[in-house]
Amino acid sequence: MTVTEQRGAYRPAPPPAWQPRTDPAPLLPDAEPYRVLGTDAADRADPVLLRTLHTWLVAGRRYNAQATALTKQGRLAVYPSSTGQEACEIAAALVLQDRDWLFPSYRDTLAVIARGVDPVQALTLLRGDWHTGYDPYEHRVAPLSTPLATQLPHAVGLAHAARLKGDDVVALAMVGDGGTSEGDFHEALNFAAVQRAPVVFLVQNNGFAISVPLEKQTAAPSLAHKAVGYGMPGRLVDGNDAVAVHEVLSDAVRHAREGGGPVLVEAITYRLDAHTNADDATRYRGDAEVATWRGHDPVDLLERELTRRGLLDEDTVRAASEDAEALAAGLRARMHQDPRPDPMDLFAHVYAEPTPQLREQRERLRAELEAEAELDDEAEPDAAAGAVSEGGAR
Amino acid sequence: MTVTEQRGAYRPAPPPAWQPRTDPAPLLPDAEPYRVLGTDAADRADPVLLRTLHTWLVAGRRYNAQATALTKQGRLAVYPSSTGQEACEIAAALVLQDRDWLFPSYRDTLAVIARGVDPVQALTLLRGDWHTGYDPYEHRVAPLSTPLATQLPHAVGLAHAARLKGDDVVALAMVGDGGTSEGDFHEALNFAAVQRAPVVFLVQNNGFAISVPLEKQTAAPSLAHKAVGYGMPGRLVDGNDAVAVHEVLSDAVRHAREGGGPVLVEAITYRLDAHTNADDATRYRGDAEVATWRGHDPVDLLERELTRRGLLDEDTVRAASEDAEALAAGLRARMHQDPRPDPMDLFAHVYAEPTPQLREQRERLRAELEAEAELDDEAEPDAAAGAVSEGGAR
Amino acid sequence: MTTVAARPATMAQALTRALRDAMAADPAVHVLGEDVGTLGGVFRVTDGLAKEFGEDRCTDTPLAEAGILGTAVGMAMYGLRPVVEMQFDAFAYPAFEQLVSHVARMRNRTRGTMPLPLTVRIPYGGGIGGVEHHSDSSEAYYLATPGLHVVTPATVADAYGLLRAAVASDDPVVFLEPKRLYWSQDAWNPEEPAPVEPIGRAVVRRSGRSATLITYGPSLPVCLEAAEAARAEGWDLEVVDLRSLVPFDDETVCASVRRTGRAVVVHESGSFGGPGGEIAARVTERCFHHLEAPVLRVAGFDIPYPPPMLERHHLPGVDRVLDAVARLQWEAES
Amino acid sequence: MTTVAARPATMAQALTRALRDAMAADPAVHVLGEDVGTLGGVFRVTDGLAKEFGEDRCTDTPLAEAGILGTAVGMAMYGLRPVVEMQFDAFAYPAFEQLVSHVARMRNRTRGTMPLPLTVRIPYGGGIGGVEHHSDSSEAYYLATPGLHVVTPATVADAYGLLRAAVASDDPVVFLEPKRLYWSQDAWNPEEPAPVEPIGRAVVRRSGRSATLITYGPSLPVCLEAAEAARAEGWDLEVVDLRSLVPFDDETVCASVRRTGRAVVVHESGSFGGPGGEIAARVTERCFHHLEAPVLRVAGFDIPYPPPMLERHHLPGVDRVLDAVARLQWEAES
Ligand SMILES: Cc1ncc(C[n+]2csc(CCOP(=O)(O)OP(=O)(O)O)c2C)c(N)n1
Ligand SMILES: Cc1ncc(C[n+]2csc(CCOP(=O)(O)OP(=O)(O)O)c2C)c(N)n1
Ligand SMILES: [Mg+2]
Ligand SMILES: [Mg+2]
Repeated sequence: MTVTEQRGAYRPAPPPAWQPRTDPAPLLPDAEPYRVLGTDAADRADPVLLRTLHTWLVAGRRYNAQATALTKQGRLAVYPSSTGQEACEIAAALVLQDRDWLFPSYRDTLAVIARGVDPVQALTLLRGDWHTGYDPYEHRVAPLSTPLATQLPHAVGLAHAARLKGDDVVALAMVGDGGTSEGDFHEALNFAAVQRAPVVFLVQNNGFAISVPLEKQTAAPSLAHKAVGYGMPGRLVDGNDAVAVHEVLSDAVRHAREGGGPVLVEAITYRLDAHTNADDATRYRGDAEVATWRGHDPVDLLERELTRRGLLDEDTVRAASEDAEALAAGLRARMHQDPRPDPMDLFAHVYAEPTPQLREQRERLRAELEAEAELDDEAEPDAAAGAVSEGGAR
Repeated sequence: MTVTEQRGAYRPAPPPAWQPRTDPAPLLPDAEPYRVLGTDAADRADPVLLRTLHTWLVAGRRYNAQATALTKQGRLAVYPSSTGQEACEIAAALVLQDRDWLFPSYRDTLAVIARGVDPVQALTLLRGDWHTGYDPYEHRVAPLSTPLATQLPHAVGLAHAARLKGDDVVALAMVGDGGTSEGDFHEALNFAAVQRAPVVFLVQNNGFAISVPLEKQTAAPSLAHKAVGYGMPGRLVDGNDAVAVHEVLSDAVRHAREGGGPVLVEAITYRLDAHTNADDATRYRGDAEVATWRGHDPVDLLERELTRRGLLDEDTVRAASEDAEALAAGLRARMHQDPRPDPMDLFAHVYAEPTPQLREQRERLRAELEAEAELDDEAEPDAAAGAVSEGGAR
Repeated sequence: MTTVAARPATMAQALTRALRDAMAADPAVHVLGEDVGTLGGVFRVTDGLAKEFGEDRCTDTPLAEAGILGTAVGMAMYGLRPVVEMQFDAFAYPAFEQLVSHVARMRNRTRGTMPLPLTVRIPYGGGIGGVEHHSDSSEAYYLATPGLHVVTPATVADAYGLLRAAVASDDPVVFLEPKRLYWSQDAWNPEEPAPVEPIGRAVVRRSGRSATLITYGPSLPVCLEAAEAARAEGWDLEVVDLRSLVPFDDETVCASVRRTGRAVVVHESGSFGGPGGEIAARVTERCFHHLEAPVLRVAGFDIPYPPPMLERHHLPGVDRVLDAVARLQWEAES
Repeated sequence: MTTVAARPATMAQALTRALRDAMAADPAVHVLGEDVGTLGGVFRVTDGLAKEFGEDRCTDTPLAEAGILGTAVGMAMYGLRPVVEMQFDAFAYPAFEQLVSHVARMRNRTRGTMPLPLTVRIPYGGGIGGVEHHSDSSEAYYLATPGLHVVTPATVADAYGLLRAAVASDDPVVFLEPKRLYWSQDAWNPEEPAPVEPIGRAVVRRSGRSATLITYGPSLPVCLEAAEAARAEGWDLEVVDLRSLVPFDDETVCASVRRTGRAVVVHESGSFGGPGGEIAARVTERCFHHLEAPVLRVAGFDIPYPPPMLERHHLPGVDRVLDAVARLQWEAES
């Protein structure tokens, strides 16, 4: 701190409370998104990592296409595609250790799957047979969060709790550019920084919140510039450059793991598909813009690098494509089976023990279902068997 | 934007969406709070302004003492004192034009009074005879806001509306260091920046949110560093230096008025009294800290400058002190009269027209009051006259 | 939004027309919310408004509901008449503090000097296969908040009339739009829209003598269907559409119940602490000696809203309504 | 917090003791909120906890209620048992979305795999001369939210017992602390605190044969006083303290009403859409043929909470309770 020149008899003390609590400079993002592919740094990228990312990106792309197709066949209630954002989705999952936690937003089923969750379970919410389809503790993946940004404080609390217990756990929380405008984003980042909680916040800036473009969402130089206001580092990365995202997130996870506190990462990417299958993107953006971004496709970027490095022989391409097709075929087959969610489950998990009021309501539903089943039995014997199980009685 | 060196056949396009939307550098606050008093710049300060500030600061200090005394006499339900923060309170009011709007927080009755509101009306909330004691449109002062930070989006909406109507109006909104942690702070600043609404956000960083010190509230280098994350300038000022606060706020108001959009100003100050009369500050801070800040008292700082400049003769001192005593005496006298809020007013303003349900409830209360009045009349004739007025029937 | 001749119209179209007419009639009316501009809203209710009136009149905001409502409060303070769209029921919750602590109270806090003429449009309820957090019936929260008007249309004509009335009201109105009726159709002539009636009157949608079904919004069609079906059982049911939950039309409701002597309240919202309790209690207070049986309630279960594949088990349907009617102690009659 | 012998204790002290004992018994219990650490809370309920258990167990958070509750959700996900303090009723509203969309639903969303054992302590109600936004009775919002337990003590012993039960519950509990009873005293031996009863049972605080007063929290003392005063009128009133609004103890309440044949629900919360409607409706459904008169309600007016100098006109007092009792159609008796 510089000291104002002494002059005259009186000199006010500097406001005693004031000392810059942190040096802001290292917290500010670089002026340009960090990139590896197509730069000198690409030469140093680990071939094993490149191949792993490639396999996953190809699978992810195929997965997005398959899931979108399933909406047309009435097999999913809705699907928010991450086509074009696969680099972020995959990197977010791959940088974590088993013991770490992922906090996905509603668009992030691909990251959830890359973390190990069965795709059918990951899609349960969007298929509509239940809300969360997986046990969050099995792969340490929080439920997909529909209310935007609300999952961020959860990530902070979990990471904080793990640290209090002495566990070496990092939480990575995903949110969209639109989600950064919510109060919960602000409160979560602030809590994380104050508690030095080991959390990595990954903002996928895909340019839109449904129809609302980034310039109506924020006037900031970048979303990563928000970090300094919480006292955490902000990093900017090309979100379509899988190697760069992987590197920046890995660094951030290490920083958090080593006690350095939270990090905010903004990944610049683009949603190539509409918001969901129900959305009409032509209402708010032109083909030209989409075409520009197709020229910066994360799968292509990676493939070109692999090609340049001679890592993409025919076998690799075929293997990746076969893996992807197998994933899609498996998903297709299993999603074409009719799920039979048990209506009695409506009452099974509202509380540990249903209240007397819920027990009453449960019995009323049970009676209805039994009457229904009887009617069905009369109409077509056997068809309705199993519709009423004892599952709800738990 | 620098362009990565061309190398090999393939070169990814820079992420098309990416361009720094604003140059971050001018948005960042200086490393040190801006000061005038005791620096060379003080010589240039306008003597008229110095005297005006001085008169108001002395009056404000006296007002704080008087209001605190009124709590001891049971004349106020509670009083959150701004002793030590008078420079901010007064400057916030003085930098505004008549047509501008002030959005105070619950601690800011002094600013409200400096804006022209009758002190008794400004204290109505804290006296307890009604919520807001003044007509907000009379002096363009929004109601004192108890739910922290919730007034900030109101300021944004009002300023935005005025701009839409083509009116040259700036809104100045006040909030505490604690209030900056609320989601509403975040959402308000973001909306203001996106809409380039003419709003000045003044954060009085007085070191505490009740008992919680700043370092548990934020890890940021300064609160002013939050501004860059919204794309607005952040300014840091010594909040006990009335001239500096006046200058920084005046600049900010001008910036907003000229269409430059919102500004965030952090004023470093200190609450010398307890949070309210009901609080025991010794539970969370030591005498030494308070003593240090007494050495940086806003009234003293200004008086020393006036003295140095030869502007503080005995007459000026006496006049200021007499003004202050007159304010206090008037307040004391009027606050010692028992207010007689009309119970029927409980129903008068819930809706423009009371609902049938409220009309029923109102008549029930009226009957009760009439029965009460009759009883009182029997006991001591005349005493209860006027307790039931027709006011509630509106 | 060009004029069309009398023909079937959807509720969504009537709502759009109401906003358009309100904006044309009064330059103070501004629409704001997420995706309301360029996209015209996810339910297309604001379709065409930004184009016709400009982005300053119909504005895409950042994604922050408290900020949207808080900004609208400030706009109303300056004399505008904002109409806020919340994208879905559950996404109005982030704005709850602004709604309860400011919107509902500003007039009262300021002794009437600072009224807030603003409308909060909230698509609500289920039945459209929405994933979690997209199908809440949140009306219980709003009707327990003094200072708010709470209205909900059940017909195409009312959608127009009530929304015009809401926007014209000098008090804040929570305007609940039954999602699953957005595409319901009715012959409606947008050139001769229903006169704008003041908020607060219920209407008898079907006369009957046996018992009264008291309902609103998404459950009106269910009740009308139940009333048809009940004829087979020999019951002649009256159906009252509340339209406005606050203020509540005790007069119309109680007149009906006094006539019929029996009543069932039907809504999709959960039962416990839901509107039905209030309605049953106040009807009972006022009509006790006319009642042949307790006022019964048919409502959603007291559970978080179910996933799409199970929602049909949750939503009160015709059978449950008839079942409740059957429990109205008819033996007393014979 | 050293041990004390049997002597008068305040409700605030019993709450402190409950937190202390819960923290001592289970290292997973963490307290967090605004000013709960160094200061011990604005009502001093967390006094001494940070000192005894360290700041990691009793933590002063930044000033952001959604952040506090959201963080607590994450802590509970990781196996902790957080106890959140909201400083005042109205300051829980910013956390409404976290409460409704996550806290209340996490167990259900995850098919029981991710329960959230967390307690949200909310000082509520008026009668202490608080300025606006400091005296809300917000229970209607919580009891309309499936997935939450909602409890509120009215006695010193219950304050201890119910808070221990809340913290021990594997489900989220909204724990409503009647502000104006914080300093109410009772002979209570902190060395032999009441056994921790499971949540969900009402209790008859006073037996009587003429009519039942159904109440909870801040209105219990009013009802007991009214019952005393009613003796002069020849009424022998029974007083039921609900203690738990969710789950609701239909058994105890209905048994009492069936015995007495008349009932009045008394609470400070507003009437319209408040808990009284639910209670009156469900009692009527279950006890219709035992009722000599409709179940009446004595409640706060349907207005924003009044300023300190007028709150006495708003709060249901003994006279209003007696007045309602008088309206229970006693002529039918004679
Ligand atoms: C609290 C809340 N408000 C509104 C919505 C409705 N909504 C769903 S997705 C979406 C846009 C999200 O944009 P962004 O955060 O950029 O994520 P993206 O869709 O681009 O992945 C909106 C407004 C919601 N889910 N939650
Ligand atoms: C939303 C909300 N939460 C909590 C409170 C209770 N409360 C009143 S003042 C205060 C501290 C405010 O601190 P700060 O913002 O720094 O302002 P200061 O009191 O220092 O002026 C708190 C927590 C409140 N009024 N509003
Ligand atoms: Mg986006
Ligand atoms: Mg402060």
